[in-house]
Amino acid sequence: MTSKNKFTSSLELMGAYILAAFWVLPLLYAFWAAFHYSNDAIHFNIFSPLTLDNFREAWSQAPFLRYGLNTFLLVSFILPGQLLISTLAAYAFVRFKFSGANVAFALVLVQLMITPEILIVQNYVTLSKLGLVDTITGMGLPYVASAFCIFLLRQTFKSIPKELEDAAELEGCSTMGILWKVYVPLATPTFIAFSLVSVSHHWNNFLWPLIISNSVETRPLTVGLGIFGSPETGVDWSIMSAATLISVAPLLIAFLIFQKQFVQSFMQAGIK
Amino acid sequence: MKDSVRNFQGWLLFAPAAILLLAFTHYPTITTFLNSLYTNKSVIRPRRFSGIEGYESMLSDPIFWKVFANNMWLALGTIPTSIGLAIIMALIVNKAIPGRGLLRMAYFTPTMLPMIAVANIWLFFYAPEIGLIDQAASIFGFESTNWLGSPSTVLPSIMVMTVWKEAGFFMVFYLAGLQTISPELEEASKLEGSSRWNYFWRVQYPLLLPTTLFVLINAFLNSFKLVDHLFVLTKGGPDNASNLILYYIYETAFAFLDISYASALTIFLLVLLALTALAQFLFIEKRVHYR
Amino acid sequence: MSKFFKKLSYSLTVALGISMISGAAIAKTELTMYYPVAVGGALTQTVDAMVADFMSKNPDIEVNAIYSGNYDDTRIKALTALESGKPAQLSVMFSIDVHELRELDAIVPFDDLVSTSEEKAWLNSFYPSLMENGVAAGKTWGIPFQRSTIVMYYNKDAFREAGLDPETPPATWGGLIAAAKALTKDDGSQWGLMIPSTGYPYWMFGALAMQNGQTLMTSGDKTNFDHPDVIEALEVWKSFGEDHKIMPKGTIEWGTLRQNFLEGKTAMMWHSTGNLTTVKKKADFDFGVAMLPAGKRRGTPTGGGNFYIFKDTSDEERKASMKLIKFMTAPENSAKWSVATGYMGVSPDAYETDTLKSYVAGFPPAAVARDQLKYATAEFSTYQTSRVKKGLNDAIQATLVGSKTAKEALTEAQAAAERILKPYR
Amino acid sequence: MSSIEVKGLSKSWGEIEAVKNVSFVVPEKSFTVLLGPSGCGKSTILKMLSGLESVTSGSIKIENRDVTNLEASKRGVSMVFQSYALFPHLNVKENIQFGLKVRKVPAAEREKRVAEAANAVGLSDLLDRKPSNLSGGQRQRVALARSIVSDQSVCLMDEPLSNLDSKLRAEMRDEIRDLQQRLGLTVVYVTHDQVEAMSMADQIILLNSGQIVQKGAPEEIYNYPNSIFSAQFIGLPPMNILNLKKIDITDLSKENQKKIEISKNSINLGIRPEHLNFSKKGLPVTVKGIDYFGGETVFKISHSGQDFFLREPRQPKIHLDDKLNISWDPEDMHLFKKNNQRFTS
Repeated sequence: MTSKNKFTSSLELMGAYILAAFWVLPLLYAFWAAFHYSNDAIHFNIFSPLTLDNFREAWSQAPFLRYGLNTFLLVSFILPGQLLISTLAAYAFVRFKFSGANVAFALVLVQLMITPEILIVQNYVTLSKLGLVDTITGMGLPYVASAFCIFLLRQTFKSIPKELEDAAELEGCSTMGILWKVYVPLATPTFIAFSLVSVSHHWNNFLWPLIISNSVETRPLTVGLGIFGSPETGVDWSIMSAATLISVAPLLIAFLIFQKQFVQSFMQAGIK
Repeated sequence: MKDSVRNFQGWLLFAPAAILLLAFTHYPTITTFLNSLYTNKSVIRPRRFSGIEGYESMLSDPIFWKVFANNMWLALGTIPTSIGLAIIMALIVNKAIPGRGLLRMAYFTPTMLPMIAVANIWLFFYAPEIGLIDQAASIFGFESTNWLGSPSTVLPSIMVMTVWKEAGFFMVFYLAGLQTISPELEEASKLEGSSRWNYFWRVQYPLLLPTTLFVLINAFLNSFKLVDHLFVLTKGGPDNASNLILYYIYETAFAFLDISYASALTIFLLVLLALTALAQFLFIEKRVHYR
Repeated sequence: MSKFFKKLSYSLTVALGISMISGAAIAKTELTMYYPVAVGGALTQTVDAMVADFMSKNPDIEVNAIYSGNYDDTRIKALTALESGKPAQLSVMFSIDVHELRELDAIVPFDDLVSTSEEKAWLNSFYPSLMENGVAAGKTWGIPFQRSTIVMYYNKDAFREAGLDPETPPATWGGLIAAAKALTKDDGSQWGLMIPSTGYPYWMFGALAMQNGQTLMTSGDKTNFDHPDVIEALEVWKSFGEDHKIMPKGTIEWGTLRQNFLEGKTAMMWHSTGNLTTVKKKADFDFGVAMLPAGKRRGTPTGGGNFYIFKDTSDEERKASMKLIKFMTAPENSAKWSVATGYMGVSPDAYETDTLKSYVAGFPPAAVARDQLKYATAEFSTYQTSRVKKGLNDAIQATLVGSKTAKEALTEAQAAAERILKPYR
Repeated sequence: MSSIEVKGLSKSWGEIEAVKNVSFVVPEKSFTVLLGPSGCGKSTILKMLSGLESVTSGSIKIENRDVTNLEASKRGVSMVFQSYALFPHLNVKENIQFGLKVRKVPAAEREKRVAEAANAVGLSDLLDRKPSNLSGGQRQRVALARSIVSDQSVCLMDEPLSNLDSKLRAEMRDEIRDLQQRLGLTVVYVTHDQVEAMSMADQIILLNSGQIVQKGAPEEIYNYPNSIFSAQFIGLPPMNILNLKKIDITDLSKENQKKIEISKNSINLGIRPEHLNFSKKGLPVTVKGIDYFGGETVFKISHSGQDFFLREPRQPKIHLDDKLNISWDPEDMHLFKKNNQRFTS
């Protein structure tokens, strides 16, 4: 490598790190501020004392534990539902060329564009007719049939050789047996990829949960944080930082530990 | 006989998904359209058929035009920048350089944060006088700027935040795109003495074009769905300078309780998104395909 | 179908009720109540503690108090809950929501609920200006709870530094501008005055307009946005930033303003009295609270939240709700609430309690809001309040940021309000 | 006793007839090969036997039971697939016992049978491996073991060796044949490779365009091909076919001339390369190519514009462009009529 090349490449490397620094700085600042008194945080007093008061305060001002539980319940309702329903549908599309399948698939794809976010008004009306307002079920239900998941699984199932199905059929597997014993295990990477994408999406979802949840018993973390941080209550930087960190911590920690899998999953889900 | 059994089984397997999709996508789409043709029911006035009146009043509603323009500006202001940054990030992270894992994590982390938390964090930066940006600016003797409080800066401020949030997400698609490019191409182009810059423009960039179009369309669709930050940052103000269609729909439906008008707005948004998706299917998909 | 089920569930309830009474068991009445918080501090804890106190004294009533965000959020939540089959029985909501709630036929007037002379006396025990927003069509629909006026917080240290007398805050617009000029530092490190213009701009504007001699509305169906005095008031507001340069240009955040004041970025701020306790706790300088200065006269709108009882409730629930409201607004509790938050005591009796008496004695600013009541008017409130209000808010912000003149903006807002309100006349 | 009896079997998809009126019998414990070029319908026949494909018309009997409309799993057959169809998420042992588990065979018996089957194909040490960690030959053995363990007397194999390299293929041929005889299996084996067919089959069923061309023992088909298709499909290099009109009959030996005269209608003459000899008299040819294989040498020779082959076990001193004569024994000569069918006297 010539010295000029070396120079440009180290310059580029520096650029890469500076860009990265800009990208983590906001979060790092929030992290730093959460452990300092708000006066110090605002004036950026680096050597000011550390404190856990902000977390204590935030924790006592809002039931974050309950919010976290609600988010967890929400995600654990949506994800298995999505996987189950989409698996059945994708299997139907791939191995049962039922009449009208093409039209049906087109109707599924419509949801890629018209996501439930846009139909908040009517979906609210529907759910209130069903008496599911202010329930975790109601919060999750519009998302349970996921066109994206059906689409992903259909692609995956299509790539599974017909011979494997023949072999299983010959061994006496029933239609559903083939699905559970052959298709599902072979699509595991897709299931994982979709799961990570879905969990991060619904963990972070805000607008629909805001509309549909009325009480502490159903309010997920994002909505709790939204109400907590709504500046109408008067902002205290440090307490809000603490509350923000409490809210994002579970998913963020999971991401930091399994970051490679997360990035890979988003990639895999994106390619198809 | 056997075929009809398979037919029935197929429909049976598809039924749960079909019912939910019908209930939460197709049925509400249709009722939204119907509602947009009727007036609201209230104690004083009963519901009546009003035809396209709702749409007429939409077209003469200056706030509607304002929020629509805002949405378009937001898309225009964030998508090209995000895509440019995403390509740069992907190129960086795709190479074997020291700290690659850390860099990738740094770029991607904002994607994992809920928009509402992002807004909370960035509120610190934008607050006039006491915010981080203003404090930094005051060191260099700049005057304090009310980033979120003046119509000329509020949208750009939100754009910067959005780019920060989204670039890492788009990076992932480019990473996936780059990995489908055979490394032999780079070796071949190196042998021919082409510079890296040349290699990017002549080889990588054209091969990434399908990715770019995919990202472009999805980013555009996304930009209409992302309104969470408004709840924390501006509530659409000042004077609707940062208001967006979906947030306006929310306000109209849930704060003003005007379902009829909210339905008309929703239908407008749906048509807009449908046209975009259609453009993707009919036009772009055919033009850019190398395989 | 729903009618049939209602009937069915009603008869079941009756049957169940009878069997329970015969079993000598006490049925618990369950109440769900939403309440908003629009100012700082751990208000949720204060409310929760009061509710817990109430329940320990009334074991036959179970209250589920739900904090539901700001005023708008709370109205949305309470109304949507009504439709969703999981209704609340009572709520604290914006005092100005009264017309909208009545139009939806969602609430009952308190006149229908009070029967004994003692109760009638209770209904008359509140400050009359706080009752204004709760009255419509000759009946009382809302009971004052977390009520406020706008007051002026000022930094006495900054006053001293600027050579002003910290004990005589400005009492007129002229005085205000002069003082603020002295307090504004050229390097931008300290402004003389900040009036918030997000969140509730129409509220602040209500004060300025009244000080200029005109209220924003005459009744629920008539607004006065294009009155010359109102237009002039908005021009004055704009001139603070534009001409006098005592206030930052553009809009000022409601939410971050308190922090600005506490950081010494502004020497004076107009804000809800509901912030008083938090400011008192957090300020590391000497501060004072003053009534808003006078233009042609003094003036401020009242503000804050009232108790409402929803129509879709049983007799027992209404009785229990009345009990709860009476408890929460009783002089002693009102006094405690005032001390904890800075909101006003809602009745003269509250200020006669030892709690508030000794508090005011030690901390005179606590009485400013009450003293200001004699200049106060109702908060802006019309039919379709949310929408009319949005039009007004947009007009105020458009003027402050300079995209329209005060006259243009307010004339447009008035025209829009006319269109919306016409059917209600 | 016959194990499989196929009568008038046809399969069509709309207009396309893949299999036309095919009938044959597979004797018990025999090795029958369905041979033919790709697209001849042999795999379709196998799938119809297995039940994975439905029958358009005709009937299938397995062990005297009409199974024409029976589900695949109830026909009492096992199958080895071309791609082996191993489940990539299961290890060798789990793959082998897959069917036993589905059929709810008790654990103890399952263990025993898996061990036996694994032993039979020499996989006992690899039971914990995943298919992705196996070589091609090992995967093949797993597929065989899965078939063996099912204890079905009829085993269907669909080009099971086509994914292996040539050396391994030769080994596996012997192994499969050996296994079949040891376990007394009835095997129906599909291939397009005539070498496999010749070396393994008790009976070859040669197919073309969905129809049976010829059936019989390998040597029967080799020695008495009933058509030019048969003659050329089996044997490598294939049988030489010479157009009689382009040959001066008088160059040939008297016996040959006589034989040709008897078959008035014949227009083609067939002779296998190994049956040709260089000689002093006979048909004049020019040497156009020499391929030396060590144990034998194949010459490409030409007579009046027709190229054909001659196989010699030795290495005669012959060079390119040499002009020589060739001759053959009349018994080795095959004559074909205008319709490409064999002339028989």
